[in-house]
Amino acid sequence: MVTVAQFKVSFSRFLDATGAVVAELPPFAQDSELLKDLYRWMLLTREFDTRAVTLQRTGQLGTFPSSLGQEAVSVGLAHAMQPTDVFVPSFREQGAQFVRGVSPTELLLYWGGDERGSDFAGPREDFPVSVPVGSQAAHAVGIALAIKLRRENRAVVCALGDGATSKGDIYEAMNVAGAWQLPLVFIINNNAWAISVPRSAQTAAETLAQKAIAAGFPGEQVDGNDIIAVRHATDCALQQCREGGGPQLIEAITYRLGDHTTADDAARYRQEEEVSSHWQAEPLARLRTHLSSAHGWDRDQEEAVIADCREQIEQAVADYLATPVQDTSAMFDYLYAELPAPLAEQYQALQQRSAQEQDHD
Amino acid sequence: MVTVAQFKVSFSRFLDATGAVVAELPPFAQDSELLKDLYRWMLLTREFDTRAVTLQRTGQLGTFPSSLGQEAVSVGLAHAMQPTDVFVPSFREQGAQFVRGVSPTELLLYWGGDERGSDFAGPREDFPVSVPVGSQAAHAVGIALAIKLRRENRAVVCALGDGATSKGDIYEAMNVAGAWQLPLVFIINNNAWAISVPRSAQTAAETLAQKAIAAGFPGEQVDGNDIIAVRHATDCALQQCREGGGPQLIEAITYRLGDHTTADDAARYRQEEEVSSHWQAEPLARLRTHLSSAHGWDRDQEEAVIADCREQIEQAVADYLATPVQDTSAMFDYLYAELPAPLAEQYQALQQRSAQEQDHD
Amino acid sequence: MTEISLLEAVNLALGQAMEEDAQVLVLGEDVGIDGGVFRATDGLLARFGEQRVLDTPLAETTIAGMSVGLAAQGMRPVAEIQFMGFIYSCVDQMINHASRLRNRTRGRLSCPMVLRAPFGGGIGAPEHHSESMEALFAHMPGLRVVIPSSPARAYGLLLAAIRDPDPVVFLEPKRIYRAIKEEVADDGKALALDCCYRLREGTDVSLISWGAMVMETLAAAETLEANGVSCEVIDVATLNPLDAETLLASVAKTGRAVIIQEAPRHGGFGAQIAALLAERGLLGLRAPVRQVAGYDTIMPLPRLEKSYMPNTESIIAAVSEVLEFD
Amino acid sequence: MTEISLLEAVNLALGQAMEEDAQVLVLGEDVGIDGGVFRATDGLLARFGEQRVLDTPLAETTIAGMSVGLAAQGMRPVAEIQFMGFIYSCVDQMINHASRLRNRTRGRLSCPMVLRAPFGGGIGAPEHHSESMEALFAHMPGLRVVIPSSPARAYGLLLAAIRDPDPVVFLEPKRIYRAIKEEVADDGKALALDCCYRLREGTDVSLISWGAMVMETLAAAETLEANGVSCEVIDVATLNPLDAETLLASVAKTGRAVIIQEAPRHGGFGAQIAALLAERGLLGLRAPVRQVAGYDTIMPLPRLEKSYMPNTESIIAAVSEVLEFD
Ligand SMILES: Cc1ncc(C[n+]2csc(CCOP(=O)(O)OP(=O)(O)O)c2C)c(N)n1
Ligand SMILES: Cc1ncc(C[n+]2csc(CCOP(=O)(O)OP(=O)(O)O)c2C)c(N)n1
Ligand SMILES: [Mg+2]
Ligand SMILES: [Mg+2]
Repeated sequence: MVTVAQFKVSFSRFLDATGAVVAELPPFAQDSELLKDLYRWMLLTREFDTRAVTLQRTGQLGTFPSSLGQEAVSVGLAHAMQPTDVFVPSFREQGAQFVRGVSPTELLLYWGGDERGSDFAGPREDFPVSVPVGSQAAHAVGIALAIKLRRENRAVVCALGDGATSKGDIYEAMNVAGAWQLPLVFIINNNAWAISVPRSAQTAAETLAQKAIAAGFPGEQVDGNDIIAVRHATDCALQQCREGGGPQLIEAITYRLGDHTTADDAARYRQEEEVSSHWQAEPLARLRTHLSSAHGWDRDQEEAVIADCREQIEQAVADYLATPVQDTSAMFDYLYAELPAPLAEQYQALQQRSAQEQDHD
Repeated sequence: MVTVAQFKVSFSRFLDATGAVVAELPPFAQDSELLKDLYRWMLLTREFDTRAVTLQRTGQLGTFPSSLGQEAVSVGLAHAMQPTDVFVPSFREQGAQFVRGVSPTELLLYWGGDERGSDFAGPREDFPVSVPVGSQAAHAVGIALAIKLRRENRAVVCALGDGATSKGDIYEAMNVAGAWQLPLVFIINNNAWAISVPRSAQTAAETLAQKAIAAGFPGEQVDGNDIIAVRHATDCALQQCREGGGPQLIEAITYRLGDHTTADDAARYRQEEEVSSHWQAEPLARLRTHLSSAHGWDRDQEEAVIADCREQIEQAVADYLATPVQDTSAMFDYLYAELPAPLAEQYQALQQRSAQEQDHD
Repeated sequence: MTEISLLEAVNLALGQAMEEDAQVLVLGEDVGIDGGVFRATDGLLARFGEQRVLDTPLAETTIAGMSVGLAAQGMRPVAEIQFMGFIYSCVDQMINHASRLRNRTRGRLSCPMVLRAPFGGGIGAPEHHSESMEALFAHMPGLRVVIPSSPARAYGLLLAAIRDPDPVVFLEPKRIYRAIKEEVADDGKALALDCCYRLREGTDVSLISWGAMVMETLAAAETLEANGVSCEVIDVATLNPLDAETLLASVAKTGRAVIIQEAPRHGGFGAQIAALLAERGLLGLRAPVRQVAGYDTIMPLPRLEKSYMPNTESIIAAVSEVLEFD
Repeated sequence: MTEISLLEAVNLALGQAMEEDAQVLVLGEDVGIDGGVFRATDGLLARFGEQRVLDTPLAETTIAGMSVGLAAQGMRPVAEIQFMGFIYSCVDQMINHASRLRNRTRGRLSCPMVLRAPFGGGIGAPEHHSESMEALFAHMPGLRVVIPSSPARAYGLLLAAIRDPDPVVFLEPKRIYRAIKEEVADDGKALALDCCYRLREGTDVSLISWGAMVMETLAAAETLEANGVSCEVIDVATLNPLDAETLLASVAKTGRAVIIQEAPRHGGFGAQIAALLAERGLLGLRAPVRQVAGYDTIMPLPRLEKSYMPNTESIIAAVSEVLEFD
């Protein structure tokens, strides 16, 4: 019996749960402005999530998946990307989407039930939210393949949840990405739960990072509540990709502090104590502590940025609520590049029906 | 950065390509009769494959996938199983199927285009051939789950090809098997090719054994042309399973010496030299050499067993060719447990049509 | 006997089936402690334990495929797919294996499994959560496709589906999961499969529907009755095999048919019923067949959802049209 | 100009499309050095190189899904699925993504991909290699479903499919891959999509078919002509969107329709055409619509395959039946 292959999975963290620096910081983390920018994006995301949940509770938004507690993963990964890179999200990456340039209004429109919310004015090549869990990974492969075939100096980041790692789609896509050494970073936002199913029930694998071993490329773990760790790992992975090093996998360990979505009641399946213990490790307080101790962050700055984020969100909410519903014909306007003749009749019927219904109103 | 998980993949072999013993043999390999039995099954499989290809070439059989060169994997894995275990094959495991008690006549019927070939008289619980690559792994999970839920002392063996490891279905099933610690052994019959796609193009993974790491259970490599290694690894894996040790993965490295199927022409995509070099490592000669040097195997015994296998195959061929075509009504007889009333009309129409066509003949 | 909803009836039938047959087990995502995202399996874990109520990893292909394996072993898996929008990963297993295991082994192995999924629109659900793709499964020989449209039929048909020795795709109209309540006896009585249910007798026109659209159809029939139009309403209930005789008899009597489905029109299951009438009921037709159906476009997100769905008005309009012929 | 087979026409169109547009690439299992198991991509690797002809790992879901990603990037992937029996792993990507990428992003992203697959029976292929499940895709809004039935139509329709800005499922009747040869100009001329092709004019009955059954239908028409029955033969060719007008006009003229498909009857695409006639062509029908179709059972293995397939005799019998009405 000889050993023919060996693998290991490493874990990294720079700030521990108390905000103390526990490893030598990467260069970008010396930059106060950058760290404050990270903080601001996380705060914006949290304010957005809070507001979105309220909107849903008051009947002004559809089912919504808050990312409460996971802001560091989402913001960190996107902050490491270049504008020309392409982001392929799951459905709980609003933080990343904001950093990428998707507007809060757009996301409210989307979760409010309006397709225009996926017509991002900013990152035109980014994919919209992927509701069928795991199905987005293959898209990321296709985009990365296009980039590679065209010899462009860009890369793709694909986000997925811990539950998604059980889908064959994810493995298949990772395997192809490995076989073809595509410029593609997979980031597992491991928030410990897939609705009511805990991470431990999802797989016998000790880490999710080791999923990459099956696909023939490296996987690593980071503390997903430490935004410096997330951003640094993504930085390095993207650089590897750009240098032709092939795909990389990052498992960012965080925790879903909220319900799965507004349609969920997590109290049915997890203990309040578990949740409160994880509040001790949440990412905003952690970075704030570090900012206070190392970058002169004070109460005034804190209050100013909170006010600023709230204002931005309120403006977005106002814009969202003021957006009139699309014309019903929009149902057909984007089905094909041009409406095929055989559908003209239905199109007319729809318009007629809409006209009648408007008359009745 | 701390290391949080480590893995390794080992490789084992007892007989090298020349038939020399290179590691301490497991106990069963001291048993002359057992080794001769293994040899006989491999020979039978080879004779069958040869004959089946001839039948196809002469229009007496459908498309057929020879297992030439892979007999040790197939025979070895099944030989380690208990009759009460359940085998879930791919489509190129005739050796295993024979050992399990499927008759050559049945397999000829199947590949000759007659469903009765999957109505095995012998292993009633074994699954039939799986043509959609990789789809069988989930069945194996279900069977193993039934076994586990019923606390039975048996296990399941699921065979798949190297190409199949790229299918998400396989990973998904492995992951569930791992999560639930099912009594299930996956055996990858790595014959180096998936039609025209070489193993190296299928994945960046250095070994296929490491696919198990993603699913959280052990994977190992064996020399698939060394039937002692295959049988031993399967023995151990099955024992682990029976003791509640959860699933195991074995990658058996062999080589497809023939075309993919009778419909394929491998000369289009691989070099004759590659094939001939692999003839040096093929499993029958290897075991024969060992039998000769260590177990007094001689020419008489060799000729006798060849004659015996040929006779058995010829009898099977004769039985196959003599089997009348099913009544056309068979098309409906097994569709549901009972023919639903709404289908009665079609059933009658079919019988009428058949009667008419018979009249015309 | 209290009145229960369709959802509660599903839960009741599952409990009854598990009680009466130890081989029945329930599996799927979040079916355990959470009781299913709609609560269809609520309480089953507490009642039957972890050996019979299995929370699976997030893996639809394997959920379907392992059900085939379980069923081949004589168990009776009832698998839940959380929403029909995620059932497509099961298509391969259903068409290539579940539907044909008995046939391809000439009866040696069989596949008594049920694949349950909520389907359809009308509840303002997120993207990919509101489609109606029953026609895909109705075209797969060897499967049964069953859709209840009332609590009582949910109970009786689900029991029948679980007891049936062959694979059944059981689609639940989630829009009416809680919309209607009626008394349902937990008497273990299954309803017949391969059978359409006549919900209302009438003489002027046959309204043929299934799933959530049955409620709209009944409402339309009510209104039409008030206007002197006598509607016969039929709940198709079992899409495959299909009880053609009941449909043909009804249309032979009324001479007019309006078929109502939520799914896109093109190649939908409504077309199968219209085809049946064109082939075997033509001579009795006094007017063209009319289909009221979803548009041949992507199900819109909630803000436009209502404009997509057929409703009472569109049914009444279609009935008026077919009544113009004489 | 030499005569070429349908298979060669597919190959010719692929070459032409790759020549004219650098964004076109071919991907799939064994499409490279092997040229595809049927040789549809033969020679393309040598001609266009590894950057444009990609042998993929054995992963149908990803083949479809990465095509969506490639297409969103403005490339024009033409993906081959080796046999239709293995296309079901693509269903999720096709229905949940490919068909709606443009719609769900309000035109920001689009999906100009083609998914090719050989389908249908009659060549004595192994299990799972002979089914005809075109109806599944025809019911998915946002896709185009195209089926050629001659070398010339294969060439023109495949070119059209590749140039089309939206996703197309292109199903090739493998039974007639090599059965017919005809002259096809490699002139880069695409045929119209959303268009049925009238192959033969006639006055007594409309025979409507697609795929390999078109050959049987033409043969039946020939025989019937000799017996004084004038048949109009229409190749549907594009199942979605469907050119209803051509079909309706033909049946309005002949008053009789026989629809011929190889797929199982129940919920098949033939039902959609019969439904069309029942809804919009009823008043012109002088006889019930007849479908000649596969049985509603699993496609048998080769030894019984012939008894399953509709053939010239069954078409002629159906035509005789509809002619009895007057
Ligand atoms: C293929 C698929 N199956 C099921 C669902 C329903 N569902 C939505 S989210 C979810 C859990 C996802 O868990 P994870 O990947 O960990 O992401 P998280 O929700 O934690 O962000 C499930 C089961 C879905 N959207 N898609
Ligand atoms: C899902 C699926 N895709 C494609 C095919 C066509 N096909 C048959 S065998 C094969 C290659 C299989 O390779 P491997 O798993 O290595 O098994 P081997 O043929 O070498 O025994 C392919 C692509 C299939 N049968 N099923
Ligand atoms: Mg999660
Ligand atoms: Mg192989």
